[in-house]
Amino acid sequence: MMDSQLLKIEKLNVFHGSSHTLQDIDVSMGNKPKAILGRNGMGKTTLCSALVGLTKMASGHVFLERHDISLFPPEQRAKAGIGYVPQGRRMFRSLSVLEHLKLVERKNTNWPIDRIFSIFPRLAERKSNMGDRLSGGEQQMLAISRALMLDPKLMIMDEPTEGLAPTIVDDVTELLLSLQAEGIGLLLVEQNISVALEAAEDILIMVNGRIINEVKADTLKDNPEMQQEYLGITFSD
Amino acid sequence: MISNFKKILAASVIAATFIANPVFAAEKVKIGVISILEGAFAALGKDGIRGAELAFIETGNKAAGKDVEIIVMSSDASPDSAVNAARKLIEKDKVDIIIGPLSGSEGIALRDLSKGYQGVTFINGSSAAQDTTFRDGSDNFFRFGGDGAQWMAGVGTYSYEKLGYKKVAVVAEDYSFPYTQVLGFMSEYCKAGGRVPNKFWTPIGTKDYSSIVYAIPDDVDAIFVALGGADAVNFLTQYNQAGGNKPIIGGTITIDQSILDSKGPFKKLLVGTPAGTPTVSDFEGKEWKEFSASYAKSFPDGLSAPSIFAHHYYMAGKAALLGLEKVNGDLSNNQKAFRAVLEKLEFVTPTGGTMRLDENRNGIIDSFVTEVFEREDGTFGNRVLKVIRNVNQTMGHDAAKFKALGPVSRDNPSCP
Amino acid sequence: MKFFFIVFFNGLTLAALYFIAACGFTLIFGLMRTVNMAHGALLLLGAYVGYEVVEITGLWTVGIIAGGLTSAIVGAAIQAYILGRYQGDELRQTLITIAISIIMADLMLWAWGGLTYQISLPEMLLGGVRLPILNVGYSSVRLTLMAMAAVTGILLWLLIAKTKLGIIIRAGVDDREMLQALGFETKKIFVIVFAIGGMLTGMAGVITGSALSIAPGTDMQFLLSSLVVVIVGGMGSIGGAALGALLIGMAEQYGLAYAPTYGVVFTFVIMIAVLAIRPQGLLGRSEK
Amino acid sequence: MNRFIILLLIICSVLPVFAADFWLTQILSRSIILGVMALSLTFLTAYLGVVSFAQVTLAGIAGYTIAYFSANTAGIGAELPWVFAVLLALFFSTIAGALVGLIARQSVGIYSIMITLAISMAFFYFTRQNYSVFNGWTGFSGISAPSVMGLDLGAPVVFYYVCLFTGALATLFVVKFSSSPLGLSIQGVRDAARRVRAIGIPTSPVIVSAYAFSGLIAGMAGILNVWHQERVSSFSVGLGPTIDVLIISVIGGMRHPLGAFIGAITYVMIDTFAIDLISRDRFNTVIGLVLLLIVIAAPEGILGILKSVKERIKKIVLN
Amino acid sequence: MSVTNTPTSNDGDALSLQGVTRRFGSFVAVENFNMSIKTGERRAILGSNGAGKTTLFNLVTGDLALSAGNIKIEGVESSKLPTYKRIKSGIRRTYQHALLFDGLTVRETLFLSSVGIHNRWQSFLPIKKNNKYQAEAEMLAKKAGLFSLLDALVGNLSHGQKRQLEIGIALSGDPKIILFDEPAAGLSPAERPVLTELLLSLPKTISVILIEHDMDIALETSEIVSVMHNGKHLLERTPEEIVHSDIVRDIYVGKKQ
Repeated sequence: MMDSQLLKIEKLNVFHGSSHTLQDIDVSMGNKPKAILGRNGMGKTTLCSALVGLTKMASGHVFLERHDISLFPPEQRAKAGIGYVPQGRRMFRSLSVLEHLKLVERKNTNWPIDRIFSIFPRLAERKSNMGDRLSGGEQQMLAISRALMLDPKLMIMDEPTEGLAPTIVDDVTELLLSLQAEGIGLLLVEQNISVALEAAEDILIMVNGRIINEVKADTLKDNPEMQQEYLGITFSD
Repeated sequence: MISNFKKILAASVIAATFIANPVFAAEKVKIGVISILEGAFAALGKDGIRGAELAFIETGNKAAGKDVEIIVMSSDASPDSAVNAARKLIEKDKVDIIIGPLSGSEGIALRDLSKGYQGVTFINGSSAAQDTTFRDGSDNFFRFGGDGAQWMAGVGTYSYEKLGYKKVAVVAEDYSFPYTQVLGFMSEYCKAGGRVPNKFWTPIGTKDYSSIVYAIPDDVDAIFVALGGADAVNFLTQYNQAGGNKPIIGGTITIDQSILDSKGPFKKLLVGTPAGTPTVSDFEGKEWKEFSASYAKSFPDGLSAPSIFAHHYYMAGKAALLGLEKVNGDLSNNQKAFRAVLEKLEFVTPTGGTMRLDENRNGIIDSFVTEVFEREDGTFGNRVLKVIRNVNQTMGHDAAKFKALGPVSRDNPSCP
Repeated sequence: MKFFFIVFFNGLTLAALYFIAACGFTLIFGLMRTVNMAHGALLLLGAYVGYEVVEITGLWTVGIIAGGLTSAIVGAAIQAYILGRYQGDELRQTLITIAISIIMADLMLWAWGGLTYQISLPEMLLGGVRLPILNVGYSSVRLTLMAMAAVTGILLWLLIAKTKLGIIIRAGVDDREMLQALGFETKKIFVIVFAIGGMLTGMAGVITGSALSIAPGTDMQFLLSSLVVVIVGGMGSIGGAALGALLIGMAEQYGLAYAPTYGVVFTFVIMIAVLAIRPQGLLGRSEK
Repeated sequence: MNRFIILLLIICSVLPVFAADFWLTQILSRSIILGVMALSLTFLTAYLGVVSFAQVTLAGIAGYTIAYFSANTAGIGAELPWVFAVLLALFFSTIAGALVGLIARQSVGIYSIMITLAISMAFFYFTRQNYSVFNGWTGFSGISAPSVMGLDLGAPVVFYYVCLFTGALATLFVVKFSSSPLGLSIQGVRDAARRVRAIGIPTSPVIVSAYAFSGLIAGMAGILNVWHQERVSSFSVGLGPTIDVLIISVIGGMRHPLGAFIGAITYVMIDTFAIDLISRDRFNTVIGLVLLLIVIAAPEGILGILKSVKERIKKIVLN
Repeated sequence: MSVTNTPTSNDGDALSLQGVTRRFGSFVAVENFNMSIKTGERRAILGSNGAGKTTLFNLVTGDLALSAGNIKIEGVESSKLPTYKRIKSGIRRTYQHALLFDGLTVRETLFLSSVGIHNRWQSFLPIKKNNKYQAEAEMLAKKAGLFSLLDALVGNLSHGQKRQLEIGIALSGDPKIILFDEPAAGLSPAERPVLTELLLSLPKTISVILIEHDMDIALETSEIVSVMHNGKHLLERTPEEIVHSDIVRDIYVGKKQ
């Protein structure tokens, strides 16, 4: 059965100066989460940035629910339903936790501040802390909340577990799974293979600005050679 | 878009070349006028231009049967810009005579420049630094008017004897023209027996004088204020607001029409202020009445009476035209005849006196002690208290002794 | 000694005026990193319009609103139609605003001539009062300046610290891209900020024209003073602007009182000293 | 490019045959002088990556030195043989440049603009208020270019060649200096200051020497300027000339030393002839509009326009 | 988690770190880090993104100041020395995101690093041809495989070529220790063996510390592996041990399924 089409990327190209950072990216996804894996420097973050409109696309198209949003500036893409959790979390350092939430608060959102606080009691405790005075895990919760409150149809998350302690990584993974239950699409960029394998069913492998393969999570999980080849990870059990 | 712009630029340059180099040179005399048309002094400069134009309007732009062409250049109060303007007038526009400039340092700069251009005659506009003609003068630089010291003639004596001020504090801008004005005031005042315990030299463009206001000692009888434009407005307002109640004695530009026509309430503070000036807005003389009527008719957008700048540029223009008339337009031989005529030229000024030059080519002038008053229509002007005729550059002192006092400065003269 | 305290008071009141004049400038720089060299021209424009309106209506408050609105509209138009396209290109924006300030100054000279203007104050602010203790007369309008500066500072602080717009502005200062990615149209926000900055600047112009006077050249004077104040204090910080204004106001008045010859040089020496040691200004945050 | 520059020099050398004194002195010589001044800024911007508002100040320091040590009408200073005066002037402007660099070494971007602006304003007000050395508001006048073995350097044609020579020399200096180890270090600091330190080069001395070198170039212009104007005063180091030099650099283009001269001649033409073309009262509006237009339409300056025109022609020819 | 294998400082070490700590506000990026590198040692540092590896390099080279601890390079106490002086002790590095002079050519870049390291950068006279630093620049270009691109503008190089140039710079002068910060990031699979080759070919007089995500390269080129987590030096193991280590697997790629 065909998935309803949430995101479709067609022949997306991005250049940085003379280097061809993203080359003819084609991705199509429905409500089932997808993860992009790849080594450092392969263009994963650039892809996220191009999808939310912060990096200029040289050519190609991006469709969200079959609407072409390629020419939209970032703010319109956000309004069209793309939520963004950037790499490094990018907190506003002069805003408190509460102000972060107030910034994006709207009437009739599925995610009012009360609900956010009930999911993340930690944030409620820290609501007057400044954005840069939070632990990595707290920042991540806030970054996710900030994106959630916009009622996104699709969340683009760039390395949400980067630099987090293992127990927190588990929490975040839980959260990613619960997003799916809320009917929010998820495009996840990860270094952490196990998080990616757990949160997503389909894995896109990115090498040198190209998507070179799309595999099922289970296939990759059981295939150390593939891990080794694409991701440079060598472990023997 | 870009190439269009280039075309326009190129066309402009070509056009400029043609405009500036007329193909057929007619028999006409070219006169350049330099005045300040930008920045803080623009209002004064504009009135200077009106004055010069008035002189030419009177003769229908003709002298000795020849057409007179006027070319105006703007400076920005800096000596550098005055020199550039003059060079362009001389070398590009090939003018025969230059009228201007407006301010003191520009005057000294043009005096120095004039030495290198023997084929051009310079007639000073309204600049009034003493040294322009008094020290190291130039043969082809003429001033049909006085310097800032001459303009203060009579005020020192009047203040001491008539008003009975024994001690006066000075507040003046910190450059050569106010130095000269203070010299003019003090040379008489100190001689009469008055004392000047404090001189406050403030940088030009000072906005907030409040600390000066409070530094003025309580035991002085009056304050001599030689500030121009916005500086005068600011000082007087702040002095009044701080409850200051000493009488004011004004420098020439402090009570000039350009200030009296300013917009705002502060002018009332000036009523009754005595001052020294060669230009009295409401002078009760036949010549002045004609002059100001003609000014008002020609320039409906002008000031309510000709300012000191209009007056002096007018006299410069008039001197040039009269001189040309006398030599029948002959400017040959490096304008030798023309200059000889100028040196001996005498004419009746708008204030009814006779303008003539001393051996330094500086005017021997009539100066006035005036006071500011409110006219019936609510505008302000000044009127004569005392007339001092025939003031020369040494203010009646022996020339050698006067020169020996040295150039004016912050500390010269002094009588604490 | 008494004189020393009076000068202190003068420094305080002058600082109040400098602070009011610099608020719009620092606000615009703070969010947009735009060094608005047309700041002085906007101030002068507000003052001239304020003068005309006060002459017609006789109401000072109406004049101040009219002056503020005019500069707000002109400022917003400059940002919307010219500057907005070059966001992030600091040098180009600086040059564009220099060009605009040259044009505006010349057009204002055309419209209002070169004479000095003073805006009539309301009756209650005219004249002076006697200060207790020091026992000298002091101008009412200067005392009011301090209140105005306090009100301006507090309102601006409230705007930035307590309102949604303030949150958006601060977020924009921290990370403009992220703000966009959260659905905010920063272009529009920048126009609003420029309008608010212009409004403050125009109102400051009317206040300046009433407390002192205005004439061609006032634009450059207040551009320079605002630059110095904001740079010394730290660009984009309200507290910094207040501190900078205080330092510069004091330096100028003590300089004028005790060393008038080089008083104005002090101001710039302070600025050089501060920048050499703390390039971002006293309370400024360093750019990453 | 080299062939082009030689051609340009040849054209410039034969110009006196055709041009009237006014064009030589007021347009060409003045353009070259302003061009060298702008070159000192272009050098800093192109190679160190900072914008300095202090270049006019540095030129002014050389100018004041010449005035102080030459015959003048201010009656201040001591007359020295002109060679010494020139050497002293260059020495002082270079040292002053180093000082500016020392103060501004930590500042980049908008902050370097501001700190150099503060320095230039402090110097401006100082010269205006100080009479013992700078003769205050009025400054020095009556300074003339020296005579060398009976040849008056101030005569229009001779002075033009002096300017042309100096302009060529300054350009040569910049080109040669930029490829020296120190010049490369300066460009290194522009591109990646951290990397410069990571190859064993401390950045502060590099920045300071860049400013010092710009002081030397500005000083060359400052000397010529005094001989050209025959005067120097506080106005010569004020905000007006400072902004003019910035405008010249920008409209010319900052990518290549020639940009400074192209900008200068454009500026001088507009400055001299705008008043003939447009209502005298509004020529500042015209200057402002032209600046606005160039800044908006040609981010790389006139040099950038020329380059794109050249490329377009190339394309047409190739097709 | 405790710090294992606290090294004893030894003056023969090429590099010794003791109690190295760096805080950013309340965040501790590198915490009480101890490590010593013997001359000629090949060491890899593994750790997830954000573990503090690059910060550690920045502390060693002086790009960042220490909050606490001390650093000896080739026996020279260097904790307070500026970067350019540490370079004189023989330490070199590459940067994770190529930090190069985009406006210079390859030749100029390598020439500059050569004169910089030999402390001959002060000259303002144009460079003579056949100058010995020019010769070194050409030699470095050869080593880095960029000889054919000597006169290309650095800004126009491809990502891989920039990486090569980074290595060329690191080889200038007489390096004793080279810190490689993710040299393989962004390299194509074809380029990776070349890099491995180059790392292996370095003479044994040079000590190497390598941050690398690509475990192939890391394990192939190193003799010893340090694992870093949350700013701490977690453990030191041989490559073989690492491959079999559950802890490492957990923190590096996440928990085992």
